[in-house]
Amino acid sequence: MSPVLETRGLTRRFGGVAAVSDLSFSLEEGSVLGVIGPNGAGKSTLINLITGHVKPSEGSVLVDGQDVTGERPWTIARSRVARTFQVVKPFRDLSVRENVAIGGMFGPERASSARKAIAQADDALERVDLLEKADASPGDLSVADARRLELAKALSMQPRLLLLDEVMAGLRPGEIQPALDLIASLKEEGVTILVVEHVMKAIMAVSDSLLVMHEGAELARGDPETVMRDERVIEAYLGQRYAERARKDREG
Amino acid sequence: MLEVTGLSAGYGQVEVLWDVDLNVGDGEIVALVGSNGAGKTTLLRAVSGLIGASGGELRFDGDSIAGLAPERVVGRGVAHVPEGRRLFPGLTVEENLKAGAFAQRNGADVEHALELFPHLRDRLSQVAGSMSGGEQQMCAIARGLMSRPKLLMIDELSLGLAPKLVEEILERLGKVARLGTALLIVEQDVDAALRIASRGYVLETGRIVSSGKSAELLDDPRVREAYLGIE
Amino acid sequence: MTQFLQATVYGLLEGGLLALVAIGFSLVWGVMNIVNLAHGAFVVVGAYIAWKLNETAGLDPYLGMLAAAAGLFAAGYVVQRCLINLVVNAPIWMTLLLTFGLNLLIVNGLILAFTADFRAIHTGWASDSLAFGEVRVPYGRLAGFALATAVTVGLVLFMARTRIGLAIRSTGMDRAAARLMGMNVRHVYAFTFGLAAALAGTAGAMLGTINTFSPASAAGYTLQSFVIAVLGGLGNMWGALAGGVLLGLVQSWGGQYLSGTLVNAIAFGVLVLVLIVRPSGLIGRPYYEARAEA
Amino acid sequence: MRAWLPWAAAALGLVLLALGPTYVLYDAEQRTLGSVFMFVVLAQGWNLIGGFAGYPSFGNVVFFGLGGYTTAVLMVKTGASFFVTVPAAAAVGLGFAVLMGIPILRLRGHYFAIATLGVAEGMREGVINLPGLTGGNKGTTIPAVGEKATASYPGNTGFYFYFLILAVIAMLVVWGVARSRFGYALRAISQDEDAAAAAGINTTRAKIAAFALAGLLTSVAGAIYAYQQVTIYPDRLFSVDITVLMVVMAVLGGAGTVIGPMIGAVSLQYLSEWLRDNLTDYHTFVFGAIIVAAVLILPMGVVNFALDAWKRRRIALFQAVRAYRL
Repeated sequence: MSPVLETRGLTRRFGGVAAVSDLSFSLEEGSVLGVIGPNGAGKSTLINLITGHVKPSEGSVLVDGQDVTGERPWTIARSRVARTFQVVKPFRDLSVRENVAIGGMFGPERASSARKAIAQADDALERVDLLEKADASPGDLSVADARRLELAKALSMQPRLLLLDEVMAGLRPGEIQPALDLIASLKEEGVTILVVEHVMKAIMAVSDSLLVMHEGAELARGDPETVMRDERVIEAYLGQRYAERARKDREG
Repeated sequence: MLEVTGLSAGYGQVEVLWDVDLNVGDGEIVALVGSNGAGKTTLLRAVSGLIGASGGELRFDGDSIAGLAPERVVGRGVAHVPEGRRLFPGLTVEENLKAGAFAQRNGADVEHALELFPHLRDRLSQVAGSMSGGEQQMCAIARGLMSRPKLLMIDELSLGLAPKLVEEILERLGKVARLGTALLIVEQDVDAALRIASRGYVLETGRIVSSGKSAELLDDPRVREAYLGIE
Repeated sequence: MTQFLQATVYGLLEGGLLALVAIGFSLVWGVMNIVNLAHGAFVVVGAYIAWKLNETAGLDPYLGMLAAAAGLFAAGYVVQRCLINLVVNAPIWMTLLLTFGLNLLIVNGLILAFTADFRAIHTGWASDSLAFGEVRVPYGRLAGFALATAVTVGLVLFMARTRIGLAIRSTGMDRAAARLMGMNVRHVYAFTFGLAAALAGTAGAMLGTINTFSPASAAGYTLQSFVIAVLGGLGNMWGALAGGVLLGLVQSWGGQYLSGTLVNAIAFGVLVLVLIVRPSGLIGRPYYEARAEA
Repeated sequence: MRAWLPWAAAALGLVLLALGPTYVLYDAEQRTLGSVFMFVVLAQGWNLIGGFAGYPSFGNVVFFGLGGYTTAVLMVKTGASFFVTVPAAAAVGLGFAVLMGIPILRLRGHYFAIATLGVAEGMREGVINLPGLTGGNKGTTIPAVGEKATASYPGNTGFYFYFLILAVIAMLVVWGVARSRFGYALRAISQDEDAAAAAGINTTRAKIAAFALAGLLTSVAGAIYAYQQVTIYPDRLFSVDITVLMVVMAVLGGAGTVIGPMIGAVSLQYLSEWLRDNLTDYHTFVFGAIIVAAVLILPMGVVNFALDAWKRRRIALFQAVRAYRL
């Protein structure tokens, strides 16, 4: 069986600068890939390249073995590739429920009418624990709830491949656990997930493998424990101090 | 010098900060830490006047600065290096520095900033937008110092910078403080921030949940668990 | 051949003036992201001020031009400070409607004050001309071109060398950062708008000595400003000069070889084409594109 | 509120409007009301692209002019009956919107606004410069009466009903759009195009469809207007002022709502008539002042203002000034 997601030599240049350069990796069904790296390393651009929001300068993207390079975002979205945005993008003038219903209206299993989609939106809201605020306006949501809405919108697309761009940013430690549980349960259902995250603890907890990006390129990839011990990763991203502390803590 | 008491602030209908107390003394380095979206940036924006406070008191050198426009706050001696550096991308480094001295009516003293950041000397005529992230951050801090502030607030110091570079900038900032400018540093790398700061505050969903001497905070299990990623 | 040369000379000279018309429009758009639909009205107001001072006090239009510039600077400053600043962050249709409303007020105010008749400012010498063989170069147009070029150079120097110039450029690139530097953005915006109005008024007074004008001329100047600002790139002063000359030449050549007003259709065609193919203008923008609004 | 109440009110209103010409309305009043209906159509056309999709077209008059000239040219050159020319005008409006929309709807913000303005102005110049077909600046006259006329001229009452029917159609179209998936797609696009695409919305197609629908409604209005005027001129049929009126009416009534543009069209058209009658010399001047004041005081439109007052129990005048001032 072909992997759910595969990139081959994926490259994107803005002006002269390569935001993503020569990335090749693949993701098997039901696995979780954590992507980390300093800000500006190209993590969000990678997601944009996969979803078609940004066109690659070189290389290709395959979903379920099918080449989707250059396809428009809605086509890719309808083949059950859903995403969240790092900067949350709610539809401000629609209610929380209507926001989620949009996915039901235009996603892979499109409801026959707007009304039906709105009626079905509550499932996704319930999953992210946002049902209470279904009638609120997105502008009145807290940071954490706005992240939940972003997640619910992605879930309403009934994804096979889910691309999460910093969905835990701004959450309190206590709020991170439910998000991790959700990712785990999605994984159990066979959803393949790519997680971009800064919260190291979170990413270590859910990822089957880790991709470290630096200046657009792959710095290291593999199982999380090995990657975290990689000298280059420590040098470029984690910093010596973090590594030392982590080591000391492990030993003591 | 800076006294924040019971500050509440937010954007439109959404409150982001509740009842925040925070002080910075003369020549002191204070770290403000917390996760993304906790309200650190909002706190700095409220102090520098970019957003209005909905409650509480802001005092600087004993005078209230609540409700002052940002262009006046900087005149009082509070400089703010905003998140993402926010250099003027089409201006040269020298012009950026001169813009930083705008509040200083008696002209710009570029030399003073260049002494602290000698790298910039070779870059003076380069367009700021074309520099690397590290150079931009140095330029942004240098620009902040151009108004000869008594307090310099730096938001997300290490954003997008390699750890090595962060070390270097932190070292420079130690020198800045020794020369008499107090620093309020917002930083996600809690470890790094608390290492150069004498005191720290932990902000969590808009409230100060912990504060004290840096060493104490570093040993606080809650801080360690939540922000250092170490259990 | 002579015809072509004559058309080229006229187009070049006219283009300089068009650049002066558009440069303020481009500056306001670039720095504040406001498309000022009343810009053409400012041009016409400048022409009326010079005309009125000439008619009633016998003032030379080149002195009247200074009065027009001063008056429009003050008016522009007040309009921005008391009106446009109030909705400067609003969705664009709001500022477009606001400036369109202003345009109606000014144009119809002029009609009420001076009727809709065409006017011209008469000078002793503006219509005399230098002759190079068969090709004529009228003094009035030559002076206009020289002045337009001088003003452009002066404006570039002003923006590069002065404190307020630095503030205008900084504000145009990042408003919040500019405030943190101690720049009073409300004042900077008002000053920029006043400057643009003064330049428009100068151009208007100058044009009044060359062409006839009426309150209805305003729309044409606004549209030409669009074309030039887009051609030259927003807020790009040299770009405005180049765009103005280019439009002047195209219109002049077109007028020579095409029937009627088809040349206008060409100008709009070029406008739309440039917008679609290269929205940053033929010359490009000086970093206003990435403006941070917060 | 009971669901049938608005429908009952609308039906009652329609019956009154249908009976009006027979029993109550003078000729001049029918004429005025006819132009009110016409502006309801134009404002709703703009509402689809500018209000729902959030693309502030400043060139919608191009469809109005094209529709009018299609009807006029066909009637003059081929002697076609008016009713034959209406579908032709509709097709031209729709087709041109698609052709123009494909490149131009990729532009955003000011660039879109100005490109549409440029297209409209360019089209006017084009029409002026094809005198063989359009009569150029001197205009063209439809054989409405006399030997060449194909049917008896409908007169004030006739045009009253033409415009009324078209206005009802426009209202129904917008009502249908507002509650359909298509309407949600447009609203999503107006708020965040990237997020809309990520939710599976074919943004290109939705925008072009909205523009085409606007073009269709507007061009039919132009066709009826041309027949009513008999002699038409490019400067009138492609006037920027008509575009601005559409925008002002839609916006001040409530862009992106169903009844807002109707309220805007009715009130502003009547206001404009009143100003013309009572302040003959000053009416455009005052109209300018009203636009300026309205942008500052009621920028979100009457309908949104009322909804806000109802839901949040507050009177939010000068909302824009509060939200958007420097």
